[in-house]
Amino acid sequence: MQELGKAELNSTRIIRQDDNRVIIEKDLDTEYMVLSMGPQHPSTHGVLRLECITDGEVVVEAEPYLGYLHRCFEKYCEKIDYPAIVPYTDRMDYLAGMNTELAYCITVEKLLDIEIPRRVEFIRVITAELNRIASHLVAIGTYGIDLGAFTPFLFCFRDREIILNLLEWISGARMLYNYVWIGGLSYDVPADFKKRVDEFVSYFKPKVVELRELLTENEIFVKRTKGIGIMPAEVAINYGWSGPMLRGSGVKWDLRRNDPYSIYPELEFDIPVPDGKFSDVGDSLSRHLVRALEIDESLKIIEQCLDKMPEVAGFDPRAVIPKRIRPKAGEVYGRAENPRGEVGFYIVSDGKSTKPLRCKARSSCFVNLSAMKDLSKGQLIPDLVAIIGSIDIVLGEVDR
Amino acid sequence: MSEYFSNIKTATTTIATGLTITLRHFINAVKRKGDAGIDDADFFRQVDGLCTLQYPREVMPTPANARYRLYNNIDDCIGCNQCDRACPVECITIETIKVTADDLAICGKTSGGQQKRMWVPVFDIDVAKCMTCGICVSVCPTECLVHTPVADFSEFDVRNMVYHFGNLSKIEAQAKTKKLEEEKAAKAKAAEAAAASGQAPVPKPAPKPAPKPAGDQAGE
Amino acid sequence: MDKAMEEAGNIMSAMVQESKAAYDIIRERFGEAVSEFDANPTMPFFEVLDTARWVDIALFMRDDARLKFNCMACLSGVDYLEEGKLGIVCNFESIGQYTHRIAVKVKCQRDGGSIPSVSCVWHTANWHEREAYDMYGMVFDGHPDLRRILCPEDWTGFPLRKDYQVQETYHGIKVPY
Amino acid sequence: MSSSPSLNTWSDALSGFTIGGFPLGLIIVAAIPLVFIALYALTYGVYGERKFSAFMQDRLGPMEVGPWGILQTLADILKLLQKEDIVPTVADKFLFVIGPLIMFVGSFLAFAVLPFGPAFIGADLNVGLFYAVGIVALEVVGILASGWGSNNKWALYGAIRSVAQIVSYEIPASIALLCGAMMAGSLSMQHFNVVQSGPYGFMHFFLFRNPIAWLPFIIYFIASLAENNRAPFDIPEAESELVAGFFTEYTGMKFAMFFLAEYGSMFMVSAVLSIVFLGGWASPLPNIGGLALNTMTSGPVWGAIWIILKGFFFIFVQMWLRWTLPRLRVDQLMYLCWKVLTPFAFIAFVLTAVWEIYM
Repeated sequence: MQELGKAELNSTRIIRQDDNRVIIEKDLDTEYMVLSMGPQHPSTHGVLRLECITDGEVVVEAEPYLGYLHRCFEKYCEKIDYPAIVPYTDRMDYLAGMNTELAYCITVEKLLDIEIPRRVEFIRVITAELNRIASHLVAIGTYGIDLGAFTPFLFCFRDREIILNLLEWISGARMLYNYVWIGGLSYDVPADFKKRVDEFVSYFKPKVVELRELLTENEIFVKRTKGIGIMPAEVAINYGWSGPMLRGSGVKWDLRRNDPYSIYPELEFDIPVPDGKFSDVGDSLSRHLVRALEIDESLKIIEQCLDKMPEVAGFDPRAVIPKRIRPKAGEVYGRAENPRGEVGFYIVSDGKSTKPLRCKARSSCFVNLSAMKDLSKGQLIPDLVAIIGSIDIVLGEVDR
Repeated sequence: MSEYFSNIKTATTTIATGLTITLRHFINAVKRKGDAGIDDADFFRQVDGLCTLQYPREVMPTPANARYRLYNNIDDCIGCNQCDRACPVECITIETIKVTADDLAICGKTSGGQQKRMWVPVFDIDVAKCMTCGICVSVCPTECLVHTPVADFSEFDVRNMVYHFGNLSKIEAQAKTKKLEEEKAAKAKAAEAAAASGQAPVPKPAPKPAPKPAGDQAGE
Repeated sequence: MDKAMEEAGNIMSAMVQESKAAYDIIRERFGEAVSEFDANPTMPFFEVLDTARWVDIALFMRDDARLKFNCMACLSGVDYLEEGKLGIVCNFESIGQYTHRIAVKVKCQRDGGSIPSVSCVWHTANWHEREAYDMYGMVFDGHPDLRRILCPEDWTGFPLRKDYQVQETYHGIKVPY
Repeated sequence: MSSSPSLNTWSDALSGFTIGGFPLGLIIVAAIPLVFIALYALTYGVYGERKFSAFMQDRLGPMEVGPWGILQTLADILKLLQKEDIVPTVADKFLFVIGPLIMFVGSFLAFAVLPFGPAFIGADLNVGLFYAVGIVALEVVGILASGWGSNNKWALYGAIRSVAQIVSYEIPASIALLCGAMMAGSLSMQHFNVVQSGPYGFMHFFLFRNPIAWLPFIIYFIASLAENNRAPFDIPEAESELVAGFFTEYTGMKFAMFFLAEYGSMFMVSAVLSIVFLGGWASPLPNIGGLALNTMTSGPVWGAIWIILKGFFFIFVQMWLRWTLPRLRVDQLMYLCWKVLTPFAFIAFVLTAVWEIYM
């Protein structure tokens, strides 16, 4: 017997029997429903559209449609100078501007082959880790909202606000910093900065515990996320997943360790991966847990950086910035570990112009989201929401 | 069966923990966060309690180096056009007229003591387009172009978002252009005379008029 | 470019040496189908000359026990206007197995050219190939679902080509505003 | 004071009041709960909920309209009144319009058997509790009508979920209330209060008089949350999944009607809970020796205050839960109902019966 699944959509099964007779089998007249989720939907985190084919509450298939926030980043890069691209990288992943700036700057620095002052590296790492915490707070908070818990979200935003204040204090802007420049920084940090970050770390530690008790350990939350959207490690790697998504599947892979940049090799920190006790490895809860635990690791990194940061009198963070950034001809693929995974830049320079010939941004969310179609098969609609939330997409980065 | 009861138990305890946390915050609602900025030494001593700021009356302080509204101190501007070229979004429009020799004194010097050689009749910044990246500020040689910490400058009419900083009115600008042309003509005559006498002075290139960006009109 | 190659050849960093070793294995298996190794220090790569064998090479790279390039980090479309070609640049690495990394270039003709799709080898390639098609217009043979991904379905032209002219109007909206 | 002759004196007197054969008194009797719902929903329901949630979340809540924002709800109502009353062109207009009305009427009708103090009750039915449970289930029809009539997929999902949820949770809720009825030996709402009032205040309440009563009490509380679509059981209107659930397409006053109905039934279930297990209008304060606290705090006016206070307390708990917990999934909701609450409700039922017979 062979099933010819052609007319699957209207619940009619055409079965060819062994003697080549064709039987058309009709179910009770139920139909699949096409449900367009988004682009205006509370839990698609922006302007993602999922076209779901649903069978009652069960999602048979969900096809993501992107591009509602496409802002021609790559086209624009070919028209502007290398340093002027930095503010645009902020706008890619607007929740983790510092990290994306860092990824772009280390890529161009690789091409330029310049040495960065140590103090600059430390400041970069501190700001990047602060921004990572801020980004994870948004991820955790909005994940709570997706599952119906509104209060953790506001607690997260209250603490994120302080991080934004800190970053505004050093860079002058709250979200779109343009702080990390190719070869340096735009300003040195204020005199009190070290002390204030130190105070922030001690202020923030109990809040992390509170957040964990309120959200992560809540039984309803666990029940909603445990075992939902399981992604085996091999498939995750094949999908090119990175960051907390890949670590949620149990792969200990962190570019800060595996492809070290900046001063990360000198710092001590763990790479949290789920052990399968509290969560099933690879499910939504694991991904959430990895983010929650990474906040602790980031705090650790910040503390170490504050200890080790060299104090230089009259420090000029713009000292080694080349007057005119015109890299020699060549290609480079540079990347960094962003809160959402690997953000890479593929840059081609022709050696003549001050503008890149090609600047491709490898967006982490874009790659992570591409597994949505597989993950959504056979899930309930509430689980679909839980899965989208655990991917933690920023549509600005998906669509660029 | 034991799993069934342990489930009920964990559910009850974790829900109770959550409820205590929210109740604690509810009771703590008698306190309010202060409005000291992050550069204040006491910042972390006042972050307990309700953290809302009622915006028009209570404002989150912006630090001194905050990059918000652009401001150009035209008295110091030498019309070098660098900001216009550096701006990634082309929100700055500059037109310059070369200062004639006899006007140099009237045009004056910058606060740094540099002689200004350009009239700047048009220095328009479309702050609606500006993305406050700070690149123009970093290239400004006389540090006359700055981002101010003024964050709230909303307008009812988008045309009011174009800020004019030019130091000459239209009529004055016409007069100056005319004067410059006269001087040029005079110079050209002199040069011709000089060329006739065999000495060719190197002609200085006249400043190019700033290219008008396509999206000059407001409302785009 | 040649000069850079010479310099890099003299003092090859450990990373480039690893890539070179991986390349040697591929070269040994596929011979003339792949080009010489470009051992530049920033992104060592080789080019697939016989594009028809690209899927075979990809499968070999993924499955060979000595290579195990199980992760495609990035796939970027590139317009080589001077050569009259379009191409893709893929960055590979081996997660959890080896530390080597390598980049591969595949090129095709500018007009009507096509590249075999490797979306069956790496899932990452699926959307990235759609993006490359969206931006450059090269066709990926065997791609399961080759549609535009970032631009609207009915957009004309391929925006990232160097000779791209933006369309005048789109559904009655003036485009170059 | 709780002797039968003085019961229902005010409402009986009012209902007998006629002007020229026109039963004006009956209309006033019906109007009192309506005015109460409106006032309470305006103040405690909407404004209170916004403030409570704000304080739990380290916010200030509404602050602009009036001092501390107390007029915010009035401003909201004015806004809703001005809104265009949109009926989608493809909607089933009759169902779309009738939906919110049925919902509100369903929740309002239950107030008929709710005693506001010993002297006032709309109708002292001998099957009062049964009537209350039954009439509230009418809301399901309203939800289904509005969800189906909207001709919107999200609304349909919300409606279907809601019907499944409410109908399922009727069972543990009713069984839990039945335990109370067994303890009281009656279904009349006034009788519940009468048997629970006495000189020792709270000691007479079933919750404290009976060692098993806490179980049906908790079961009914949880089930009533689900029946009201309150968090963590707000899956019919789950805003992060279904946009707004069954009232996605509603605007203006029809939208406000849903809110009024929701707050109405919130008070309804809280009042029923306090009547069945916590003595309703009976004062919880005991007479201690010569200090006759109970006698002092009893009477028609005090009774009204007590029942409203008790109701408001449970509404506060409902809000508190809402702003703490995530939302359950549909199947987990059903699991909770059929595999946890219903068996425990049966156990409570049997134990209560045993207690009532042998103790």
